[in-house]
Amino acid sequence: MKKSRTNPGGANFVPEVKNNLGSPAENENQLLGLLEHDIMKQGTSRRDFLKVFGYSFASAALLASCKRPVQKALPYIIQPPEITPGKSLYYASSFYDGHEYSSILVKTRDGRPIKIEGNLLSEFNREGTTARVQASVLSLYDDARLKNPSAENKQTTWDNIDAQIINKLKEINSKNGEIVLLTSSILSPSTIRLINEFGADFHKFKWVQYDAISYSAILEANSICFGKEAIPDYHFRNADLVVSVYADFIGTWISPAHFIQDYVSRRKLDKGEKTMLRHIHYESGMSLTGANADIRKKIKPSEEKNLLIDLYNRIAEKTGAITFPSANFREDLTGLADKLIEAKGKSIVISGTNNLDIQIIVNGINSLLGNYTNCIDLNNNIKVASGIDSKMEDLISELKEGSVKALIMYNVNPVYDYHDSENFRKGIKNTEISINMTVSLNETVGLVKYECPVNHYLESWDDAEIISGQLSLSQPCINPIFNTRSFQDSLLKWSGSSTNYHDYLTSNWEKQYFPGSGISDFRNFWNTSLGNGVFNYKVPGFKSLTHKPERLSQAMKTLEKSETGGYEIVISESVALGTGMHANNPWLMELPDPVSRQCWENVAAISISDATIWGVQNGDIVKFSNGLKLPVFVQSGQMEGTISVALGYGHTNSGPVCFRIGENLYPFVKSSAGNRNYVITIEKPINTFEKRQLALTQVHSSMEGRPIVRETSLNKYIIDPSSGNEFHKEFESTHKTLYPEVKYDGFHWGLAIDLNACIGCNSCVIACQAENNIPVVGKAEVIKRRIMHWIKIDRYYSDTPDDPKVYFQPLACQHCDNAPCENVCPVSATNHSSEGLNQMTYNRCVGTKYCINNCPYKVRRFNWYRYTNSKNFDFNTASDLGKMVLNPDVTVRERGVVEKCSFCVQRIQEKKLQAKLENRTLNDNEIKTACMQACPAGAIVFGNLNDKKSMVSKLFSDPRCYHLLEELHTLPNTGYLTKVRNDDKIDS
Amino acid sequence: MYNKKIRGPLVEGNKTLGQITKEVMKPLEISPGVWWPIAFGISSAAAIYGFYAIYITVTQGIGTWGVNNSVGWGWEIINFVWWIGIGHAGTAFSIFLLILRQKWRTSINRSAEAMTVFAVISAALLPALHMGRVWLVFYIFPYPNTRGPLWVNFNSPLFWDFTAITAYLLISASFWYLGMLPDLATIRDKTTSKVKKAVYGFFSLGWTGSSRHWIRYESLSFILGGIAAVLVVSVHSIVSTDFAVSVEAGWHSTLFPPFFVVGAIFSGFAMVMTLMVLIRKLYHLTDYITDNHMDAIARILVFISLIMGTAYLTELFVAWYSGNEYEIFTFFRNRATGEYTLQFWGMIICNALIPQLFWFKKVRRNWIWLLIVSLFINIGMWLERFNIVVTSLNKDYLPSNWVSYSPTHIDIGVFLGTIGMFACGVLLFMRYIPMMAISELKSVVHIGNKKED
Amino acid sequence: MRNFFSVRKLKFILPFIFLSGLFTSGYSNLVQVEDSVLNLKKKLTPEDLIIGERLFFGLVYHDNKSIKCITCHNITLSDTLNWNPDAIEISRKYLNKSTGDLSKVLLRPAGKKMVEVHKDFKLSPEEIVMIKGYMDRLAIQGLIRNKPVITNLIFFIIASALMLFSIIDLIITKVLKHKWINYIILLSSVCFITYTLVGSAIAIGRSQNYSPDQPIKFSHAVHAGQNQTDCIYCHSFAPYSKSAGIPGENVCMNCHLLVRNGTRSGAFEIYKIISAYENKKPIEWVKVHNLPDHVFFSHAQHVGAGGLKCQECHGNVKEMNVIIQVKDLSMGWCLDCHRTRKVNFTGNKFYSDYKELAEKIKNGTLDSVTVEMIGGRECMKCHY
Amino acid sequence: MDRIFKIGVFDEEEKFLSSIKSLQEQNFLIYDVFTPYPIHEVFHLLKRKSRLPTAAYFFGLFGIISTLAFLYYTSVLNWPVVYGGKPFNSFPSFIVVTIILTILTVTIASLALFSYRSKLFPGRENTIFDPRATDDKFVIVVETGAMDITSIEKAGKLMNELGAVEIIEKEFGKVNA
Repeated sequence: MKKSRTNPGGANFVPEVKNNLGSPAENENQLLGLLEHDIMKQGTSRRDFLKVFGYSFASAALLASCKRPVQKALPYIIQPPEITPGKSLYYASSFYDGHEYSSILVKTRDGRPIKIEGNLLSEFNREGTTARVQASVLSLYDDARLKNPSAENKQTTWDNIDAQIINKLKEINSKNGEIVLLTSSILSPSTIRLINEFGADFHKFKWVQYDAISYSAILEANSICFGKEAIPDYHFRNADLVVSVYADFIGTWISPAHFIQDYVSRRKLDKGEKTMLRHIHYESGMSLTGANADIRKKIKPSEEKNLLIDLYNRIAEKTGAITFPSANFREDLTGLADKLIEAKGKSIVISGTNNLDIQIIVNGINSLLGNYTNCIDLNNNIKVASGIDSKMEDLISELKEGSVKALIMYNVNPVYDYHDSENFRKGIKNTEISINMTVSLNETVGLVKYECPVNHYLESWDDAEIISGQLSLSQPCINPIFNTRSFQDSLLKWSGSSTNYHDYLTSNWEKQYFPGSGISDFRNFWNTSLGNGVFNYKVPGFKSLTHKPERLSQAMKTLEKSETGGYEIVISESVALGTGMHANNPWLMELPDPVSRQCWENVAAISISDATIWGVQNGDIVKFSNGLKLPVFVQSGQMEGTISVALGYGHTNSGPVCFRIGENLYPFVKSSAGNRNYVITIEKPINTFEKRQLALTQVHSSMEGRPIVRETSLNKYIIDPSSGNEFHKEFESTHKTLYPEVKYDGFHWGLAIDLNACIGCNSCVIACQAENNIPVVGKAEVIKRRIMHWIKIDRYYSDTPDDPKVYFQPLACQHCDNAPCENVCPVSATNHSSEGLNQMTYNRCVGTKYCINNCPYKVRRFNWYRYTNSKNFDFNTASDLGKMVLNPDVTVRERGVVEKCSFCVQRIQEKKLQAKLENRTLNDNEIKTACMQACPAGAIVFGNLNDKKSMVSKLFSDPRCYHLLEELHTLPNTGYLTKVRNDDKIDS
Repeated sequence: MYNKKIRGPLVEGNKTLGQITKEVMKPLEISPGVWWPIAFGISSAAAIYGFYAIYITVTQGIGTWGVNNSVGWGWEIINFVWWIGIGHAGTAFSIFLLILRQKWRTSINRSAEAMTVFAVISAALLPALHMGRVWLVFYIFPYPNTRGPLWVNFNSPLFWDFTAITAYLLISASFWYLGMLPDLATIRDKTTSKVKKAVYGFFSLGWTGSSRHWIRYESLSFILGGIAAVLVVSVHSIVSTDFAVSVEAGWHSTLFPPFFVVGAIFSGFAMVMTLMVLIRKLYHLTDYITDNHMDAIARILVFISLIMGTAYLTELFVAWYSGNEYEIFTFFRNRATGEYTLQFWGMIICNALIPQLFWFKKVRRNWIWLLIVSLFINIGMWLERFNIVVTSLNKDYLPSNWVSYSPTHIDIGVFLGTIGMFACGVLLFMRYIPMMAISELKSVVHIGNKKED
Repeated sequence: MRNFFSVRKLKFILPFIFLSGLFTSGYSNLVQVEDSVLNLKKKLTPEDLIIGERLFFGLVYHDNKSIKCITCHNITLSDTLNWNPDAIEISRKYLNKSTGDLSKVLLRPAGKKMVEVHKDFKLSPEEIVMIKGYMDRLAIQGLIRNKPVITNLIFFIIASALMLFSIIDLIITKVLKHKWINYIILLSSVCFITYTLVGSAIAIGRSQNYSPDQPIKFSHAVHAGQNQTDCIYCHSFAPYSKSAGIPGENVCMNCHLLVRNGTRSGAFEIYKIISAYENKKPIEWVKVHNLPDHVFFSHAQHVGAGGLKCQECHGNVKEMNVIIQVKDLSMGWCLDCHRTRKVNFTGNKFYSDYKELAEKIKNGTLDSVTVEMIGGRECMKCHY
Repeated sequence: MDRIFKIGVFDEEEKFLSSIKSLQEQNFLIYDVFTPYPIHEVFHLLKRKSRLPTAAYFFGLFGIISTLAFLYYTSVLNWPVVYGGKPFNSFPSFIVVTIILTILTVTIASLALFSYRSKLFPGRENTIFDPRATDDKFVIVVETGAMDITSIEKAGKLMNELGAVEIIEKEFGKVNA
């Protein structure tokens, strides 16, 4: 397994960032070369990493005198035994930003984290990660991070600020003033203990957890129905039928990386399975989950209550429970109810609506169906969100009254993402002391008295318990780049303790978890856990929870009363940005929405018929009666009368990348019945007759009848596994070649993509971007269709545009054995390797772009401008800090050269060399491309086609396998497996 | 052989040899009038704008153009093919007619060849500019090097193209210069200015008009003519392989080589006509470039226009008959009825329909009509190249890659720049080099005149 | 991380290299030295500094004519290893010290070797002040670069001029009666120009025979040759990592904790490493073997898997006092080896995946497998 | 020693041609004739022939063979590379380059040969016997080195009779031709 590391050393490294990084980047050569520069390779300690930048400028000056730059090599003073310059180290850690959790491995190179990979040992997310987790490594090197503590907006020292805070807190406490700690949801058991200890010191202390996206209705509903305030773990792997209403569990809901694993494991057919989970989805806008559903139905948000009540009644009728007669849903739900009853105990009904009554009904349905034992696990609950909306409302009113004397905030940004931010803003002013602890600049920063910037998660110690019994650890992989301190260390400091959080954490583990581990030595236990990143223990004494149906009738009644009309705006998280806390991450900003394929702003997605009625087209800006102005995007499959808008945009103070990009929808969220309601009812908007070009990465959605994504239905598949793939055989049998085919001895690399497993989450896109140093090009260039992503996920629609079936197809270089691009390069910059790779040699390329034209897949990318060190492309490769994320194994491309997917050749070479050094053959599955590794669905498999036992060979010989545009006889080394839909009719 | 009874004399006005020398040299001796500096000013302004656009391109990147991830080639390649096409006419004109011993070429071939040279220079600039890293252009030469040695890809049509254009530029320039030798000597001997005598003397390479010179000159002309004829056909065929060797629908066609060659001659002759109409009017050279000459070119144009029309129909037919859905899409849904339908039908009208006016003698003999129609053909041929380059790429195999293409002001600047450079070249040529091959005119002046009766 | 800018850039600025070479000359600002110890409260005049310089270079007569400072304390970059400290190093060391300190060491040295050499020094205080003034200037200004090597450029220009003249003469002036003289001049100058241009074009981005001065006069000849230290002892990552690694100071200290005096170098150089180690300062070695950033070279591949001897690429390091780049590290050089080098095909189990080659070896149709046969000449083996 | 030439200047082609014939019949040594345009009868009369076409043929042969050899050496022997699944020796691809390079070889070599044989290169000053020869006059130059004065006179007279507009006698120290 991966190496683990114990202590990163003291925190005495205070880099003079201003001096070292602020110097004018005179010579791009020098800077660009920096990270591959042998200064790094020969090894500086992690702590000295930034200092090295200072030295490099000396050689930059030398270069200016037209000599070959003098490269310096700085050895370690004391060679750390675990570090080998030029080799990567992996540290197990955990990602948790307050909303999303993943157990991860952090790949570090010469002391800097450069890539996030999933932790195979974790039961929760295994190797899968979402795009947001993948991108989080770039946030470490964000220049918008807070760099120093400040008091009243003036930079100060920690000692100074600590003294002031401790005094103030004492003073308030002595006056019996209320001290409130407002944090995001906390997963860490040690931190929870620490907070409780911290709070115990004060007379009046309150801890409020607040989530930007609220799950409080689920929490409360479970509290009411089962007496446990928790979000259950949904076991999709045990379900046969999933009915989801507005719950985007693949894209954003609760914990997508976790759910995707389960969900896809029941939908893959690569091991000869004959059954598939069936997924029925009700929603207004086109979410990623809806796009993947076997059957997707459009509803308005106001119809949800009817749907669920009706469904409840139908099921209750059949199962003999009490019914609550009410208005029927507009469609007959008998069929659905029958199917659900058929799958009794093996089905899941979920709703993503943050409405207590609706969640109570959903609970009712699930308990009627007996899903609670098998598919919905409330005992081992997911702890990812624990904020209760009413508590936050109470806090606001207290703040308004001025009864809160001290407000300590950690990892929250209510000024941006709380709907009542105006009152919150005013409330902060009413406090005597307000402290904000956050990693990077956000809207709340600057309003408080004390800014105590915290470490990035890659710089901190922490633990997390995502599901009861599933623990994981976070460890620092780099010393704090800036003058920051972890939240826990601050709390310890303020509570007068002299220990640091690392010691606190270990001692807590020693007390809590070590005794039950069965390991004799704590050091051993700790190192094992740290090395694995995860530690599971048995939670003793589970009681089976029984459903209490008392609140049902009240819920039904409340719901029936609510009436709505007009247009309804559905506000939801975007797959790329999530809640918006990572909006300053250029990778995520440029990540297109998987369904709309649009990036760099949020849009009002409207239905095709509404677009006709309003007389608007893509990019026309409309104005709503509440003042919201948004460009229109005509979305196939959008429910008529509804408008979908994504959250996470419209930042005003979160850094330069996201500055005033799109609109912030949080202020329009309304609180109803104690929970935040993400639906707005509104009049028809006015066309402002302004127009803006949308940054679309794909403008045509129909496959035009071409066999690009091939599909079949489950029934047909069971009869004939090659159904839907009849072309393949035909083409295989009719192909003739003038020249003999090239034989590949040894290795012949191939990549198989299971379109049935691919859910289009875009995780691979960011993984590839991180692995291969792909530049961000900005909105203007995306509009010009010059996005650089090497792998992109094409999305196609079929059937009627109003209610389409959706297809996802990851598309990267196909590595054709008869590659059309190779023939036409005049300078031999692209040719074929003896391992079947389509090689692209950047340093030979003169940029004729002929290969781009002659690639039928159009997967080659051109460096239209200089994207590195350019002030026009000031994203992450313009600054030294941002460039620290670059992978030293991959060349940064110059302006004017073509680039494309290389099948992660650097990983192939690395593993081949490793096998050679260890005098053994290469194992199957040993080499993983970045996309394969990041895929939470396991849809991508890479391997040696010459090895008939390899996974990829098996997939290539699957009857479902085909090659894209195989009629051109390009002989791609990428294979696709047909998509199988489980969409036989349910109505009758 | 030439039948003067049917076609009239080649040079009108019963000129003597001395008169020919005098009249053809006249533009070199006296200042041409106000129009010349004005035209030169406009052309150089366009050229300067072009150089600005080139400067921006080279310093900032190809990103300043309208090309994108799917449409990798844009206006610059369109213009390249267009200029190369125009550049074909001159050589084709003089060489084919030389081989066919068509004596009426003598009045026109010099200008046509000059046009060739300037057009090919304009053309050759464009693919170089189109390189992302133009400073590494030497990578395209297969020279022995210390990289292995690493050679180039001889399978690449771009390499063929590169060799063909280099060869074509060299050969057409040599051919043009060779033809110019006796005339430069004439100027050397006639001029009174010492500077001119020295300069023209230097460039006339010591030509004396001796029989030894003439015999070698004649045989060299025929050798160069003979092989350049092959070259004329092959160069544009090779340019067409840039497209035809590709897999793109609408490019991948065996029709392309002849289609391109014919198209090249079509556009080139149209450009010759445009220039000739203007030159003979501006310089009052109607005795030398007679109505008969214009008539002959017009007849050729109408003939080629018919071939072009047939080619367009053939393309459509083959696309339909192949049953290949990508081909059908490209031709019928993208070109004929799609986003670029204007360009498609513009091409058909300009190239296949408007030249049909040349069936009428009145049109053939009216210089305004000739000018208008020839300009339409030039536009039509540009549109044809637009259709080929852009509309195949913008919507090809995978609909997810479909895009639109529109040029930027830098694209337009580069195009205007090449036009400006071409015009500057032509204007300088008219000012400093005899526009017609004096010696050749002298050799044919008696044909059709009373003396031979 | 890698970039190809440098080579390109150099090409762009090549003309400027020529030009700048012409106009660079050494003119200096004068440093005002105030000396308190010897109570010579006067500002040193330019003349004094010049005298100081001459004293240092031994150009001014004084009693012991045979000994000059420059004899032992190099002022220019030297090609061979001179064990004595450089003039510039001493100057820097004494920049913030008084003249008195200098004269103390100069006239009453402590080291055995120094006593021997310095024993006959008779320098007046004024002279020492002047020398100190010169040394201070040296420390502040650094080495004044000697006149740039422009011989090639001069030849180039002369050749171009000759070529031009002979062309003009052949065509226009015709002064020379014997044309063959012109032809010979033309031919030879064209040859020379082509040779120079091609040579310098190839040399762009290459640095064969590069042998920079290092911050410490570390001799591989002493360590690897005389003391027989294994390469891997210091460059310990070579067999299993991309980079061979420059040893950490702690590795140096393994020996130099005890070895504090070199037989030839004395304590001066060894003290550098000791003081760096004690002050926790990294030593800024100058990297000698530099590859362009778009080249991936792995020591592990070559030393670890390939079993190459270090000397095959780095030359006979055991005899080098100052490390010099022996090979040109060009792509052609790499490929020449890849073409002919045999891999351990039967010995390493990794290669058993190459079934066809294995079959051929078994049949005897092949007796060995070269790197080329397993794709060693393909682009993406080194460039990605 | 200066060479003396008798130069006859004609303004009509027919007279000029008949004059050549007569001079040849009378065994006068015609040094050369100068005309403003090529006249094929002159070539016949003076028995001028060019072997350029033969040379060009061999240039072409050389071009084809060397190009093909070069292509084969570079792409098959020296560094074979797979492009799009094609064999190393993908001969059809080589044809185009071979044609073009052959043409180029022939052109450049023929031009060079022409320049060398005709002594025509930039800045070359060949002796101009009568500058009007490049304008509208036809010039016959008779070499008089081996003739006595009467013969010289006779030649002048003959040309005059046959319609020469002018008879000139010129001395040249050195004749470049």
